[in-house]
Amino acid sequence: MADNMNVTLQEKDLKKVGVAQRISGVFAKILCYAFLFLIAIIVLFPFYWMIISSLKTLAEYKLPVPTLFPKEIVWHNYVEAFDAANLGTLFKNTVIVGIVSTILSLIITVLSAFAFARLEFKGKNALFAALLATMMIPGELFTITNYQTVSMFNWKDTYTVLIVPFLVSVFYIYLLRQNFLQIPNELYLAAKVDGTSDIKYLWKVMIPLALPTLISITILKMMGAWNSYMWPKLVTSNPNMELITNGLRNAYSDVSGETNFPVQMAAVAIVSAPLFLVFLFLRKYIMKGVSRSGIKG
Amino acid sequence: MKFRKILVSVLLVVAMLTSMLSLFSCGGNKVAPEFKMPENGFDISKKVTITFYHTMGANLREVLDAYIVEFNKLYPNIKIEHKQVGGYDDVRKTISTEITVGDQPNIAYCYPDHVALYNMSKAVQTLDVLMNSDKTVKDALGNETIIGLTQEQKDDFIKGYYEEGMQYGDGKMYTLPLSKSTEVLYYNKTFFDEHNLQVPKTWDELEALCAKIKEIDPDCIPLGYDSEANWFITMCEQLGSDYTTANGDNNFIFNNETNRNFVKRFREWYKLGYVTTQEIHGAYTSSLFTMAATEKGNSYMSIGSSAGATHQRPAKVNGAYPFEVGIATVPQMDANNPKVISQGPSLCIFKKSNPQEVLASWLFVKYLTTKVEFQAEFSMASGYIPVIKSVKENPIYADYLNKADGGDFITTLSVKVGLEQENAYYTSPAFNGSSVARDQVGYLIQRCFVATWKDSEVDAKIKAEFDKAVKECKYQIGK
Amino acid sequence: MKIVLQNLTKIFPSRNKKVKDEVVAVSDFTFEIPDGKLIGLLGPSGCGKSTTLYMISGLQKPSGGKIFFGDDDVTGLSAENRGVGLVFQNYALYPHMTVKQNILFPLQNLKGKDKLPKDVMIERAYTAAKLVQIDNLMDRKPSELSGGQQQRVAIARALVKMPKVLLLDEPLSNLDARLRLQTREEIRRIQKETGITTIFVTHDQEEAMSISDLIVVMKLGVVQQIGAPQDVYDDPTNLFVAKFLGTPPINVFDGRVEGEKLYIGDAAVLDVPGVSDQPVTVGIRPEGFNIDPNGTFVCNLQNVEIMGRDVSVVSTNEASLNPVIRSIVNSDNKIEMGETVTFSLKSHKVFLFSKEDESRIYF
Amino acid sequence: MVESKHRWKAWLYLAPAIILLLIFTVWPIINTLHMSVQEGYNQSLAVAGHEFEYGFGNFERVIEYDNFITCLKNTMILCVLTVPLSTILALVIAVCLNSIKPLSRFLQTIYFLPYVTNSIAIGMVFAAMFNIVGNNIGNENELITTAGIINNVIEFFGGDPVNWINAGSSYWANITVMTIYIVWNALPFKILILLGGLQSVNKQYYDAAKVDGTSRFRVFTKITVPLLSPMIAYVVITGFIGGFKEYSSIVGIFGEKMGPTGADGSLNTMVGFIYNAIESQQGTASAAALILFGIIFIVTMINLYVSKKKTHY
Repeated sequence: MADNMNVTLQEKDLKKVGVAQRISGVFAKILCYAFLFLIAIIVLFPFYWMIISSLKTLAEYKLPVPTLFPKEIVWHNYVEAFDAANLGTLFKNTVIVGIVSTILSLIITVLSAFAFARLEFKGKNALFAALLATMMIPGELFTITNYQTVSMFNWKDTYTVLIVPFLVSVFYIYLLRQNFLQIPNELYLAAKVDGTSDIKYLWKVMIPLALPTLISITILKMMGAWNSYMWPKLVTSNPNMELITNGLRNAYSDVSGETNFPVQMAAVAIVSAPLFLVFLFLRKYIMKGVSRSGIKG
Repeated sequence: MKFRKILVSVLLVVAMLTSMLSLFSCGGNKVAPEFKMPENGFDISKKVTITFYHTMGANLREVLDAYIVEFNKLYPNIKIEHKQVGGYDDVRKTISTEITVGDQPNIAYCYPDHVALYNMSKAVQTLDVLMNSDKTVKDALGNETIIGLTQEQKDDFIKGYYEEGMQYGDGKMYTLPLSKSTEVLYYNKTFFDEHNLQVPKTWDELEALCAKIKEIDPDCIPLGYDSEANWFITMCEQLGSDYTTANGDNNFIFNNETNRNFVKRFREWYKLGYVTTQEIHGAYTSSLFTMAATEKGNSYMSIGSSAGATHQRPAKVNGAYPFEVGIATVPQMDANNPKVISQGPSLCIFKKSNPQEVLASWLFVKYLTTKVEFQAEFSMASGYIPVIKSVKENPIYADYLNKADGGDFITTLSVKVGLEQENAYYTSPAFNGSSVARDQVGYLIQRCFVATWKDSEVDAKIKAEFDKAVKECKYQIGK
Repeated sequence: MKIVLQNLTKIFPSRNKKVKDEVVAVSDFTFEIPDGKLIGLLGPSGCGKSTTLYMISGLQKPSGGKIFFGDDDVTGLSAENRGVGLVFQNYALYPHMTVKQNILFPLQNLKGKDKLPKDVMIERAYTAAKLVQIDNLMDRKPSELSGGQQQRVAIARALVKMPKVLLLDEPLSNLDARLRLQTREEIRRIQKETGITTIFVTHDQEEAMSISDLIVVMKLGVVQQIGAPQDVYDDPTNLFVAKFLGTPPINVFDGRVEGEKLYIGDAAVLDVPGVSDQPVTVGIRPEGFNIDPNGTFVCNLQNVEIMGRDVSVVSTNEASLNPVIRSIVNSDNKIEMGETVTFSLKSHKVFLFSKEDESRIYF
Repeated sequence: MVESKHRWKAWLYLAPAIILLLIFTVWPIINTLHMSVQEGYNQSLAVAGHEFEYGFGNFERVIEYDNFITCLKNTMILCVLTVPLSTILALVIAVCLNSIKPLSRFLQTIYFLPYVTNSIAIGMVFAAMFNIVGNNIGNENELITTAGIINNVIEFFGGDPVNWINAGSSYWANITVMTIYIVWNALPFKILILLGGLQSVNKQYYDAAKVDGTSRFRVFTKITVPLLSPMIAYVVITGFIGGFKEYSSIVGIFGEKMGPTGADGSLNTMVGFIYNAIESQQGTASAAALILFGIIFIVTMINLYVSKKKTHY
């Protein structure tokens, strides 16, 4: 075999090969960066637009030829946005609903995922499959019926109605179950041998190991509270019980009922800011959590 | 053991589901009974709370709050809770869902099609028994008045607005108007004066005028018309042709020769570059109207809501408006028998099992719609047209109207024009599907204008579009 | 193809940007690898042997020095242009491809005039597979193979493009003991059959010694000694090499030279002509002991392990730097179980090292 | 496994989830089924005590309706365009991101931003970007007063402005805009998943390929893609499910008339159809929702079947 050795190398001018490969490497890098920056600009443009729009006057916003930078910067839009929409109360509501529903949701999700991942019972797989099937139904169709249900329970205008109906997410149970399944069953058996209770095992072993998924569920849940719009509007008649996104639509109409878009954009910016900040600080956890939960899909 | 556990759990689930089913399905008729006037009329000693859904912005809510205080001086036992529920569509959606569980408010901002929708559930209280009642009530200040409306009060309403409450096909009164707007013709007065142009009173005059303006400025679109649907409906009214009817099996009767002809005519205008509409232009046509005349594609007339007057005013350049805006009644088929659309919210009252609540709601509705000071202040704050004529005699309001001009007080000017054409307001029938018809005729105009057809096939194509619109309307209401 | 390494150096920049703390993985490595030999790069983990291998493969760029394949300077060439075959420690077989597809893969990469017709590729793949005796497993996926079989596939994949150099990174570390013995013979056989210059990396001295033509012992990036396995074993240049090679390991003692005599403890155990007086570290291979009642080296006998042909004598001595002294003697020697055992030493199995720099003191 | 005698424990752990699901998910499903088989079911009439006949009229109504076929077609087209496009784009971005060191983290953060922001404003922004404000587009009286930034860019490079979304725009121009918007929306999640997958791929596969002189393209197609196949299957399946539920992005750009002026409803989707009906014709809406569920179910099954055949290990 040695006689047949690949002889291409000798035929080429070695230096040329070296230079060529370096150039192609650099070229690929440049192309790569150019592409990535282009995408980054495309991704960022709408946010840029949101911010400059929020600083324009209504007249400038409505100009037929949109301006790329406000001629006159109107910071007052932000003050107006905050004052007009009772944002303080809405912030408070959103935070309360977000935190309580996240905690309860985590507990329920962890327990169910544990049952599906580690316990053996009749009909487990059938039940799990049935749950997964419900994920495919357009959720909007539930609204009418759920509205009737909560009205019958007399839950309207309470935090309960904002929290309870959405506590269980089949998707989260699914994510966490997948994550739990990654944890070797030997650990559970070992814990059983040591006489560790299920709850203790969950708390001491499963939860720490599944932390990234739990964090991503937390974030998704918080984001859900932050972005929910239709439901709170439907089930609250007291403006002091609404959530933050509801504040975006209501308060920014001028005399004739026409929306004052710059102020609305300012409100959107105010409302988005906390999510942005949370994301920037917890970026690592969020991205790790979301991606890890995805990989196991 | 095993099987028992499974059995128990299965039984539990079945029990839960059946109990839920029975709970919901026994719901059946959740609608409160028709109101019957109590023997003793309104009881001012019992506390009642009534809720009011509207779409008022912050400045209008201030006006409302101030007058609730006034109202409570008369009826301290009536507590009014009011809430801004987004826009008109949000009000409709919220209430129609709430009706399904009998949770609707007492009073709401409404458009005729909303009432038609609520009426399917028989949830709206007819006002006849209330407004015609001659039972009296003694308020906290000691004045004794009848619960209903006096003939004087009824006559004070602008006729077209008042009749909107009775267009549901059964002759009953369902709503009272609160504040209204209409469509008006905004024109560039400076330009008109400069070129000695006459404000058009009829569509024929308008057509000639457009041709003239095109000669002066070939790069312009002389007229912008914001609402295609309004245009269609108003034309039906002006021509006396069929649009819709609240009665019978076939509600949608707008597919007729007359209507196809005016659509064809306006399509030609569009193709000549005389006119554009909001949807076709891609923005309110006021943006064309307020554009500098030197720019390509500007317009010199705009037909839009009287409530949007400030948007029809050009931005100041060096502290002065570049041109003066004039406002006139929209063009007519017959200038002597004008017809203009009426828009803006009315108030409806929902049935409740407690007649005192209904009575309290009525007293508040009556107060808001007939109180001159409230109507005046609300009009000044909103730029909407008051619904009663006597407002004009209010000295503050008269002062306000006197300020009307085509610059700083353009809103006032639009209100003034709206009040001057008080005899021209018409209303169209309201029924389940009236809003569908409205949407569809708007789309119809858009489609006909934009499409490129051979001259020879235009008639057939327009006919096809009309057929399509009617078919769609029928489908949408489940027929 | 001979391979020449000239002052090869690899420095990894420090991870922490603030603290300058770079790691010298390979330092100033110069060596000429003769054509057609099997070379073992040997050393404890972190000694730079894998880095050296990766530099030869082209996957890592040297910080300094040059690499020649034959007479060609390939330092600037990247891996694909060097024509090397590389077998990874955990084989890196593509899990989604069958054995056949895995072996064919490098051939399918050839472009232009190097491109082979399909039947030639398949023939070559089968030749390579036969060579490593896996031609009956061609349609399996890697997950369906045992560790040893995967190893063979990896070798076949490296060989199929007929590389000038075959590089193996810890080829036996993922195999169990029995397979290891078998596979290393296999590697030897394949290397012999193909005659390809082969370099493999291992931390197991036995493995390296058993099959290599030459071994390179490395420590902390620095080459300690290069030579034929027996030569290195018999003639280590320093204490590290002496300790690293050989099972059982070399016995190490504190000692001193006085008057050209080597003392361990108080006993003069060997004549060391030409060595000046100094304290030394003494290394004695296990087979360097003779049971000799007349000997001078007395140790406390602990245990005697009969191993058939040989006998392993386990004893202790105060001067010993290992916990026990292990000496291997012919089983013909009769050992009487007593308190002590007395040895004489074979001088060519005794190495002296400087206390200062652990370098060899020759005598 | 263990626990066979403590079966009740599992049910105990599941109880909160199951009870809530029964009330807020299962019951609505049953109710939906119930509504769908009552011909012409209408909530408002039902409240007033109206009784409906049982039958499959609602389903017939949905299927026979011309616009439903349009909705189905639009949904399919959008799915078929956006899912592969966004997946491929996300894959390329992820591979690029994975191959660079400096700025990689920074860029990752940027790409993820749309995932954590309130989406209300975004549709408006896209509409503004593609907008044309003018009149009589497409004939001799054409008077464009302004073109959105996209057209400004096209004109800058010497092209003719395209009527993307306004009156008289072509169906495929609309679809192009929708595709861009939906892809933009879908990217963050897909990039994240695929990048995560890439980072968990053993580097030695790439070293091995490099030693063998594999070209970049071949590394991508023969190694990266197959090794990522489980992740790719995941994003494709979720992408299809999301694609079949497409609605709000179209409202974001075209408004509730679901199409450009003069072609209202031309871009309507299945969910849009359901929403149209949900206010006044709950029976029809329920039937349409069940049909949509059926279609999603079948498509997901096909996807799963294909991905089982195509994904490795």
